[in-house]
Amino acid sequence: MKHAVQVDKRTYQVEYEKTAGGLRVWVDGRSYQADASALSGGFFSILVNNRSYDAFVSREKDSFAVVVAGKTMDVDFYDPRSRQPSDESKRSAGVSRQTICAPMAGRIVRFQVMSGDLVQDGQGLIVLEAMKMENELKSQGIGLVREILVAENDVVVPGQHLMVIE
Amino acid sequence: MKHAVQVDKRTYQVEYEKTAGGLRVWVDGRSYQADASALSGGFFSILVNNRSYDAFVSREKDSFAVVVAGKTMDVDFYDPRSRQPSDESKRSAGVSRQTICAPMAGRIVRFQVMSGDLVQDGQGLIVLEAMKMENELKSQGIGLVREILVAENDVVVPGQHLMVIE
Amino acid sequence: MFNKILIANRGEIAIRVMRTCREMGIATVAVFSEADRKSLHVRYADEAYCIGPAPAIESYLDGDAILEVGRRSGVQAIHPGYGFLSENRNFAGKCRQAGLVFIGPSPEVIEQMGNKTVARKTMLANGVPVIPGTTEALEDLEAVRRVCAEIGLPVMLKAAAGGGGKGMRIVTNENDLQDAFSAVRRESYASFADSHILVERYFPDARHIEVQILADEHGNVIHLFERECSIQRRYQKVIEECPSVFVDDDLRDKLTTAAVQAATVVGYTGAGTVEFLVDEAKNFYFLEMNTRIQVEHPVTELVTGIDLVREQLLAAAGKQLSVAQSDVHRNGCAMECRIYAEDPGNDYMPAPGQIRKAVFPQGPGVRVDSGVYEGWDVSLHYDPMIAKISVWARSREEARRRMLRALDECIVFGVKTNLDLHRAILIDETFISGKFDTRFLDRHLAPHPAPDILADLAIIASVCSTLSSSPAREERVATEETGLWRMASKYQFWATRF
Amino acid sequence: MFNKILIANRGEIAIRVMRTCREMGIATVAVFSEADRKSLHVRYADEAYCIGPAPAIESYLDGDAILEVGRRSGVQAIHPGYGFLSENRNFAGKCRQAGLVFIGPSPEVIEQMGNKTVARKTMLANGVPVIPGTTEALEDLEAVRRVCAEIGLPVMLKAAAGGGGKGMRIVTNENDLQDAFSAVRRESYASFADSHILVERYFPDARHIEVQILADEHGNVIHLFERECSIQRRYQKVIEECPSVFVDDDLRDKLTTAAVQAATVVGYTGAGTVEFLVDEAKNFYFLEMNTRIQVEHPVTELVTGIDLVREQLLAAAGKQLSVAQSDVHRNGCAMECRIYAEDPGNDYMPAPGQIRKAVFPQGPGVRVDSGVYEGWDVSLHYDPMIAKISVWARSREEARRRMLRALDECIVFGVKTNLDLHRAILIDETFISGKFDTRFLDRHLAPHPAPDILADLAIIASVCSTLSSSPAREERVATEETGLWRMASKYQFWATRF
Repeated sequence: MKHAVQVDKRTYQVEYEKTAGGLRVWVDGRSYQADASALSGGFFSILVNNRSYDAFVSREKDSFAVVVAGKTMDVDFYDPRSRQPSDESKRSAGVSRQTICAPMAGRIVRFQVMSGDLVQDGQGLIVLEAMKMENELKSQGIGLVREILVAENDVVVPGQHLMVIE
Repeated sequence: MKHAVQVDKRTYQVEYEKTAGGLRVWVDGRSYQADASALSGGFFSILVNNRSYDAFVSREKDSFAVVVAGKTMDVDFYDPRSRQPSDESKRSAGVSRQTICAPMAGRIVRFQVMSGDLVQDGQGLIVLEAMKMENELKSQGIGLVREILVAENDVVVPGQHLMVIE
Repeated sequence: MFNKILIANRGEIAIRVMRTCREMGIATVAVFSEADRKSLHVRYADEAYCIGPAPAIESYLDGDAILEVGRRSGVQAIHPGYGFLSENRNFAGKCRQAGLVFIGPSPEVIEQMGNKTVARKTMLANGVPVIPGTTEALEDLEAVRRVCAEIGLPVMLKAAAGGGGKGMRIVTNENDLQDAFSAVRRESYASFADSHILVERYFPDARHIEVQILADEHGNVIHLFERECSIQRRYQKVIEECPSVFVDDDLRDKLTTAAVQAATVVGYTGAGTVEFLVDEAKNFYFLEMNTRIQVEHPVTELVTGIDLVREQLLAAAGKQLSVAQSDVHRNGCAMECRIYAEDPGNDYMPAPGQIRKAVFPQGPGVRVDSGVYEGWDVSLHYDPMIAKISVWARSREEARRRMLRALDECIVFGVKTNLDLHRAILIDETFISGKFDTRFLDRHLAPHPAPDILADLAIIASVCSTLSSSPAREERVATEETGLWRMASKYQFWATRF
Repeated sequence: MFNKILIANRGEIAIRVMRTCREMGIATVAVFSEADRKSLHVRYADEAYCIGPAPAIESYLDGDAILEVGRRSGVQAIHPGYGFLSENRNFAGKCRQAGLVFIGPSPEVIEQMGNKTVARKTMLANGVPVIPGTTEALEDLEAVRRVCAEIGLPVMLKAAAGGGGKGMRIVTNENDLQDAFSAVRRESYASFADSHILVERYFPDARHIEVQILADEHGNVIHLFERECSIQRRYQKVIEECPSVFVDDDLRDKLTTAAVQAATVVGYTGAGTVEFLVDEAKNFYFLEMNTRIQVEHPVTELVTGIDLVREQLLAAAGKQLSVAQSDVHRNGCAMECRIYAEDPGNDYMPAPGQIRKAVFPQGPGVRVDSGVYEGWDVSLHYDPMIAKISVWARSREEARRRMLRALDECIVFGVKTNLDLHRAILIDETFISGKFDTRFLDRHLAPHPAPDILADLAIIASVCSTLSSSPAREERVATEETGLWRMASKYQFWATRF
């Protein structure tokens, strides 16, 4: 059976079959002989055409996170019936709304924007002091500052919502 | 509550209580302040009167195997009702019967005793070749060779019974 | 020699000190904050005592709590490591009052050298060139403004009590002065409980080169050559080398002579480092003296074979150094990479989390100093250093390639790290040529695009995992852009063979 | 230089060779038996090919299968490591026929030096003293009996093709001759597919001292000083040192001169080791030449700073050695401990099993060469080596204490190890004095009784585990008398301070 597989937003046609030596895999027609050996905790030693790789694989249904050669990749197997990535919620269209969260515990030193400001992609929003360093949290898109959820000198915990941009 | 605890065949009187700083333990009246922190997989960091130790603990009911300071010790908590070590089968009186097992896979090179021989403690019984070396299996007590369960040149697997001595 | 000492620090440097103690038969006492109960320095020590809550100000900076443990545990001396109380004159003084040896110079010398303004004056008085700037610590913006007008922009604002890259700002534009002034004061107060500021001329093309000093109470003052520390991010060193490829014999002679003189005039004892800025024309300026062991001391140990902590202990115990200047030789080249749990792609933001897998490099010429272990949580509260990886080889180029090999063997999984940044630096042409300055990391490092085969590999790995008897972790975990470096080399290294 | 080579070996030595290859930009091809699919050398290599079932005779000793992989993968050379085919003249010859470089001396030299009888004759002809004994390999018992009568007991029976401690028996009593003869023949055949036997005078009080040689095709033959290898069990080295505390400058001069002469007369190329017996009066006898890299080469690398594998590769590629004799200096002292999965309490019986926890030492002066990882199974089929732990320090005593510190940091859990044996050796007065011979380990090492507090600690740990939020492993596992050495030091080290 052919599978449509999405890796980092590109789609590949994948076929595979078990062989005596392990597994034969075709990716967009490129043929690979693979032999995987499970180590522990999601780690694998994989020989692909006799080239040796370590890989880490974690899985949720048909959605995989794979680390190989120092890179993390998302691998999604389409459900053959719906022809859609199986993990739809994750892939819902880019929201225009941006919630700035605290990446670590720290103290809010000051705000670089005010409610109602228009912010540019990459613009500094909040200065957070953590581990004795001041860290600037930046916008990852364009938008208006809709809400500021904390105050200067507040101590915040990791993941805490700090600001909403729309 | 007092507990009778056996460690490597000696019995100790043990009491303990939780305290603010962790645990207070009395062993035969010797008092210890202990603070244990679980690491992973049965490993603990333990501070005993502020001295720092790593320990590995595995448990089956009231019977513990503890590795600390490079030594493995069996720790058995008596059942307070029966006043007997809880793991009785393990502690049954020393059998006079001795079964010689293969400690590793290998090939039987030759026998150094015959059926009916009287063997001394430490006497060589069987020469087993494994990993290219000849290894002598020795008696761990006095007895008569009752049964030889393999033949020369047999390939044996780890744990296979080779000889019975009574 | 001491029988028992307290190490008033945490992480890799606490363990580094304990290693030498074990080799010398000295018992060790660790102190730890509530957040550090499971930390390796607690497990490594002979004894360990909790000294307070997680924030450093309530634990590792609480000199009284530490001294109380020192008394209770019966130690004879306290080793402060680096950071925390290592350059705190008051703490050194309190140790003395408590009858404990502070393993470092006297409180008077810490005052004289640790305080940057006093150090500058001392150097000036002894003919050692210093950077143009204030000789007095300043507290108000107007004074800072005046100095800037005098020496001209760009300037560097620095915490007078600072160190470790904290409390520093470059000002190239007058409009930025006020913000920078406020930020440095805040950071300085948070880190050092002091908000005095220094203003110095900023040299954009300069190198940061420092000289290691050892001195004892018997008048012996020696140097252990220089360290090249120009590869920095946010004023914090990232890669250090010994020797510096930029330093010729003539400059080395001048730098080490100035450093020995600096240490001699103040009556220095123990290990210390004299930091210099060196400009393109090989003019050098005294920057500051660090009156403690440095993070990057392993490169000096690898090249000279001298255990700096051992010499610190000898000096603190009133003994002679075990080596004279004539015994100190340079042998080969060493490099150190500081591996942090941080995100170089996001302004080096610390990346705390649990270390799910940690495999460190081994083999010829590799030294690892680490304070972490698998399953341990990199805390929010302290510097997120995972390990220092150091290598030695006969030449700089062999050391560089050995470091690449060592980084490839390093697997850190569960937190983001700067391993990739180190790889990118080590294969950068400018780094290889040795012609870099302190702004090296401000420039753009050439990206190394992932080879096309990676997506195919990820697909194959996914398929394999579904067919394996031991399947993948059955729960998608938030993997980070890190780990499994062993395999990265196979592409990146070939790409840069020359 | 080669672009790609095959490493015809497994375990730590395969990885050791690959490390240097990576640093030199040479791609690596691993071969593995079916039992070794998960082994670290497979994961470390760039490419890996299965060559057969677990028994070495069907895989790592199958030269044809290995050469087939060599052809298929397009390598230019084959590094044999130690053991297996490393001293196999036929394999070296087949490589040549296949147009591949065998990284080692020529088949002719292997024949001349690898074959002990030819080597003896060559040495005798060149005035190098040899041990009294047969100059011909023997196959029948009667011939052996005659030689024994001639040179007198005790004698050593050795596999003529032997090495690595296999196929050796001391005979002190004529009645034991027949059994020893049969055993050596069997072991020799199993290991080397050859059942010829040598008989040599046995020197009970002698030391085993060897000299490291490097030679290239351009006529350069140099030595890298000696290694002290007298600490042996079952004729296998356990701890090695460089330099030997027993060797003075005069003896060193004689040994190294004889070794260089031995290598020169046969036209040796690559790395090799000339082994000598040295008696109490400092008379020395040529024992054999190992025409390959040795297990214990790291101590020489630590003291000289020279990467022996790199020099092997240079020599095999027809290049000059990177160093001349005048570049080779001794710097400090190094020691290596071989950590095995074995049971010293039961005649060093191999102890295979799964490594459930493996933490190796770090920090100053420590080098680890290991071929294992957590979760990996130590196989029944091969030497159960876990790691080589090597240390460097300025003096032997500092190295000894550093090694104790390193062993304390070493946690191996799941299999029995000889870590405790190493500790016992390192704190033994005779070892410390340096006045030991090859029978050192036959004598009784003083036992170090466990301190009384251990039982109390075990009870406390049990109680703690029941009250912990993360309880003990809830299934009693067969723990071994091993692991958690970090803590052992706290008693054993103090007990032996002096």
